[in-house]
Amino acid sequence: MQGVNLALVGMGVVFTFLAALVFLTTLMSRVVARYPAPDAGLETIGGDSRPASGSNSPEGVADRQRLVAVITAAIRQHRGHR
Amino acid sequence: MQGVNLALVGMGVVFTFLAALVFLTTLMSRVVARYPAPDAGLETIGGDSRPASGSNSPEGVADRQRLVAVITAAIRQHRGHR
Amino acid sequence: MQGVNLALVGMGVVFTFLAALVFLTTLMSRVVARYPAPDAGLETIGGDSRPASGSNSPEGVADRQRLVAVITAAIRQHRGHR
Amino acid sequence: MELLTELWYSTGIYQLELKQAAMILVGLLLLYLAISKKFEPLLLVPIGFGGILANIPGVDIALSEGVLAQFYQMGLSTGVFPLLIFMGVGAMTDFGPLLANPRTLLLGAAAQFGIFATVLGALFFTDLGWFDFTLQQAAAIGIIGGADGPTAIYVSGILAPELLGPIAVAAYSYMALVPLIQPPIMRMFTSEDERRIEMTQLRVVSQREKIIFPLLLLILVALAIPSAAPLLGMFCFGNLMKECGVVDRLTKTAQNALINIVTILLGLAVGSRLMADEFLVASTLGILALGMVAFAIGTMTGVLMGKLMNYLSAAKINPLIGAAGVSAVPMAARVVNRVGTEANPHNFLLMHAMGPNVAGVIGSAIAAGILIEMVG
Amino acid sequence: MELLTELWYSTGIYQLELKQAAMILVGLLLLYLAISKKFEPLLLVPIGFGGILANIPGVDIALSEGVLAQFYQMGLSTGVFPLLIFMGVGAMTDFGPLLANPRTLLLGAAAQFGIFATVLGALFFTDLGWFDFTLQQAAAIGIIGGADGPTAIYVSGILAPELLGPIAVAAYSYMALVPLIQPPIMRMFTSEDERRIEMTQLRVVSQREKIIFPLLLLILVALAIPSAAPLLGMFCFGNLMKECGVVDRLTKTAQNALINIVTILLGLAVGSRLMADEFLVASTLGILALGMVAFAIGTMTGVLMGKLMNYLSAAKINPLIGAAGVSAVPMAARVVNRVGTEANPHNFLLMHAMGPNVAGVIGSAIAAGILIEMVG
Amino acid sequence: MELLTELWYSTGIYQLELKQAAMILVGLLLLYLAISKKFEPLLLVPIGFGGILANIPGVDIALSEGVLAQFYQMGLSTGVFPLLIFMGVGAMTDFGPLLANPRTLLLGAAAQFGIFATVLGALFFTDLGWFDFTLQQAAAIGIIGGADGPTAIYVSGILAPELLGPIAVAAYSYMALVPLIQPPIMRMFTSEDERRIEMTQLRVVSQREKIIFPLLLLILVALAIPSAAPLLGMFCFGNLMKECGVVDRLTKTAQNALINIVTILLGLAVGSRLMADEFLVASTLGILALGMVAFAIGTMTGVLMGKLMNYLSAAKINPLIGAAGVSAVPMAARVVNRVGTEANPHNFLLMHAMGPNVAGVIGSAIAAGILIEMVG
Ligand code: NA
Ligand code: NA
Ligand code: NA
Repeated sequence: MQGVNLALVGMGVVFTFLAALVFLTTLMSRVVARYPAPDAGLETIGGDSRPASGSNSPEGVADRQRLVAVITAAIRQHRGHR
Repeated sequence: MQGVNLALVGMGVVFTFLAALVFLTTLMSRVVARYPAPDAGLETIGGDSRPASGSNSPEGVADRQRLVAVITAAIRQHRGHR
Repeated sequence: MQGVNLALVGMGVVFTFLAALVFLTTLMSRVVARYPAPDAGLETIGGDSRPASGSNSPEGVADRQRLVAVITAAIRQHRGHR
Repeated sequence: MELLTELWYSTGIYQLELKQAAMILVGLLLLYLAISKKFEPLLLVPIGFGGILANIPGVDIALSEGVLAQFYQMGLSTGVFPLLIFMGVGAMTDFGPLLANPRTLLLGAAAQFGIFATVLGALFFTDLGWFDFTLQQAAAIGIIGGADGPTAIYVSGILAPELLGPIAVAAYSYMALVPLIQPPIMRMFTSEDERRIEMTQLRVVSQREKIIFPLLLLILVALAIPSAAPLLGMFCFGNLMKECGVVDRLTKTAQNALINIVTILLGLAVGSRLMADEFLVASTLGILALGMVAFAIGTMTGVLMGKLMNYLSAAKINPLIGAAGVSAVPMAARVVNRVGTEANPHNFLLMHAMGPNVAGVIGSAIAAGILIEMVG
Repeated sequence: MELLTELWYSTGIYQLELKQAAMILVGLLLLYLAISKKFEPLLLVPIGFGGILANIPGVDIALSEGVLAQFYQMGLSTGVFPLLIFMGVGAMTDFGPLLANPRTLLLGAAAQFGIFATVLGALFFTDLGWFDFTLQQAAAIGIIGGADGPTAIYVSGILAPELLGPIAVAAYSYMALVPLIQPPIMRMFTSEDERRIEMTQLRVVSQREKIIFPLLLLILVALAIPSAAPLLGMFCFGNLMKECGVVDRLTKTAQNALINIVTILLGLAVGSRLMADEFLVASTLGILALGMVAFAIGTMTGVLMGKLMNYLSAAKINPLIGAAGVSAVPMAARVVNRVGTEANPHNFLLMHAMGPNVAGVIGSAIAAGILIEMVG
Repeated sequence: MELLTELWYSTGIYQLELKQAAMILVGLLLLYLAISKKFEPLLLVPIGFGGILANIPGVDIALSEGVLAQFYQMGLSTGVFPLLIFMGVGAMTDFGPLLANPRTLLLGAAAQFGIFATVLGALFFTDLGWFDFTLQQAAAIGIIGGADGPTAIYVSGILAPELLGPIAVAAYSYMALVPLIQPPIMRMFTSEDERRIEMTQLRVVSQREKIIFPLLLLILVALAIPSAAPLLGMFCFGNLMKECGVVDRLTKTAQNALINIVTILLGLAVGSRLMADEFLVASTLGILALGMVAFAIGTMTGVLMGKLMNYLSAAKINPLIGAAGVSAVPMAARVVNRVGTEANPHNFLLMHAMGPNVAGVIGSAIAAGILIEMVG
């Protein structure tokens, strides 16, 4: 009896909580969309925008991008020369 | 007297233990050699097979090798152009 | 009253201590300058000689310098080719 | 001579009891599964090794002043270790997919039915006289169905520390078995057509949404279910550190050195609960059986909820993604993706399954809070 | 039905008191300042988040066996966390500029007048009957003027643990506000001509001087003011590890994993002192006001000392660098550089300001030692 | 005026006793050896610095609630720090050379005679009335001959905590002196011809052997000498993490952040035992003398065993590698290589010496277990 109560109340609370979270999250996203950030350049895609590890500092990212660009160029050259 | 007992028993146990370990290790190596692993590509040489520090993940290694290859190529080109 | 004492004594001690430190530091620097180190190659400039983070081992530094040289060369080439 | 006799009495081989030998074999089995079969190795290597250490006769490693006993006192009986791991997990979690499609939170709710069904099952077994679980113990066993290691360890540390060993082993083993347990159930409750459903690409999520979400979740938990606040609070803290972008050096440490150190210590401390006297009891079998049932039921209710949402909603929802609601991040989401690709090679459900997957983490932490509140 | 009533009683919304709600808003405000305004985010993100957790009703997070209470017991009531952070700061500090121009140590002394003036101010307010600060509390408040987080936390942990929350918040907030607080004061007490003064380039400093300096400082502290030895000892230890060049792996860990782990735990532990009952009291306003005064006075006396030294010395000294003597490393030195460049675009004062800047760290640790000795 | 007198009484210079001044000089000497002479700097920098801190008069750093006293309580009186370091050492150890030539384990056994001879020596000195060592103290002193820092600290923490300071200093100093202590002894007991012996290249060792070996060792220890299981258990755990290849993130943390953090704390905690009252006693001289003897005897018996094995075995064995059996990893193996190359420029003994070298770690842990069992 105690167990059945626990299960009913428990599932009820879990559902209610997550339903409330759906509502609030949707609301929050709308509010955020209505008042865009001053620096809109930070928008990111649904997937993970930043690697879970590794330096995320702006310089780090820029450095990495530059490195990747350089290496890509080097590879292309390298292939072209063969 | 107590000390002499301690020294005799102590050295006896140390030797016996390590002699047993020699025996069991030799036995273990033979058994392992008899039943080779399904993926025999993992065999490594007597020295250390992996650096003590640094990323050991396969991708990490591959990345590094690729980077080294690219840089080597870049150096070669660079020298050729001078 | 207690507070005024505290403030007077406190500032007095802080000043005395740091003045003593000025004296001893100056003295220390002179003594060090008089007896140069056997390996004088380690002298460094007033600013920070080593980056606060990152590998400081000689190999690490050399590696990094080599990497930078290679990448710089690659960039120069890359620009030249465009 | 007398000295040699005493020495012989001090050996492990003289003092070894059969059940300790059995538990050492269990430890070796866990290591085998972890290393050869890749069963959650990050946890099962330390747990298995700790289990062997805990059963060495004639020396206190897991008892009194032994080093594993100290790790246990330091981090498990206090709850600190699972909470720090939860912080690290938060710092590695991306709520992007969930924010792009918040309704998938409901899938993470449905899958928690496994938890409560298992609590009922444990109490039913007790009624039948097969086992003798208290309400606290039944609740701790149920949380295995949350498919979330730190949550299970945290809850059983509070409600039933005497069962912590078998519960942790069951939780991590079944998480590792997700690729075997889930697919048959997923196929049983979905039609081929449903499994073929392709879902529309997720919308772009802004960084500001990602920063606000953990705070929103924290406030909601604080207002509704405070007993879930330690768990979800630390989780949201880790996530906020990651998303806010101004404390990257702390985030990196939380994701690496800190979580790794705590994982090693927590694993060994959990292993210390695999002492023969505590583990080799009938209830362990009950826990292993019930844990399996919990996973199965959670998978089922998640999929059924997916079907219902697909039926009710305008946008198509592939019911398979409901199975990811049990959590077991990211394994369950990968399983969903694989089963989906089998039915339709153009189906890429991974990102869609990540939403319910992290929702399952939230859901089981909420369920944990309720259980602690109602029976603790 | 009864169960539902009980459940309702267990919610946060039922138990929430107004002052707790207010403190949750304070926590959110701190997070906003840290994330959007970049106010010392490494500390204020954990402190702000910890402040929210500490005010969740119906669950013990910051009290009794709660996780934040455990962090507090572990590291703040023992002094271990601020000392480990000080070690890490030492391992990141370069005494080179100070060694190139040791006289700048006197600027770091002068700026500590802010500390003692504030102690006087707090006692004066008490005499007026506005507040009711004990001598210990006044001393702990004064140390905010040291503009050094770990020192402030260490001292108030010893002298006035009941004020630790507001003192830490004030210390870190005002450090973040240095770019706003200091420039007007700097301009007020210097002429345009003085601000234009260019300083000669610093001499080369040898590695041996850098190795010997922390030991010299340690011995001097040991002989003169032992009560400052725990703080300056750990600081010198970190610096010696960095400069000696033979323990690089320890230095790297002290600069990264160790200081980051301790920062997370210390920030959360400080946050646990933002409980409504402790924070929402009149004295908090007094602390915030006095802390601001302390910063202002320290800046002023530093600049005035700079003027005096410029007047007395043969080599030209730009009095602006005296403002860096409050510490707030490296923010205050950057502010000096910016104000100097405004007056004279060819003026690069950054390196010259780093000397008084780190001297300020030493100066406030010495002041802390005296306060602990005389009123502890 | 009275205030100034009180202030003067509070200075270190007023309170400093001669013996404290002497110990501060000892601390500076250790730092000099560590930094300029590269004597085991990773340990001797923290130990030396901690020793200075422990002897500052008028402030409790190494006593009561002082920070070093807390580190000591936390990690040394519990044994946790040396065990975690041993885990990290295990995670950095490669058993490959030992597995390629398991007979070299016997060299690691022979070199432990230095331990037991030193125990006898300490008891003999006591019989002579020169010193007054108990059996426990004699055993703790003997373990210096194990040439393994964490083992020595662990054992003396259990058997004779009052001698921990001098024992740790002796252990690390003599390890640093291995390049000076060993070569004369090695040359004395070998002929030029023996030193010239070249050894055949080591066979290939499979990953599976490397994974199974730590488990084999653990089980054997558990069955034979349980009291050595905490030390060797943690060592084998670290090694298994490294070799199993599925927990690389834990291995990396055990090899870096974790071992570095613990090294810093352990070094400072050991330094706290260099308090004048404990260190400046006659027995310290005895410990230093006996420790030196222990190293010398261990080197000798290792070399003699090497000669015996070379005589008995079909495959040639260069007796020099026996000297590596004292452990002092990897210094002793490098010394062997250098002495071997002197005699024969084509001789590369490094890999061959690594086998006895790590065998020496196992051997001294076993010896430690026996001592704890028999006199603990
Ligand atoms: Na879950
Ligand atoms: Na300061
Ligand atoms: Na040894």
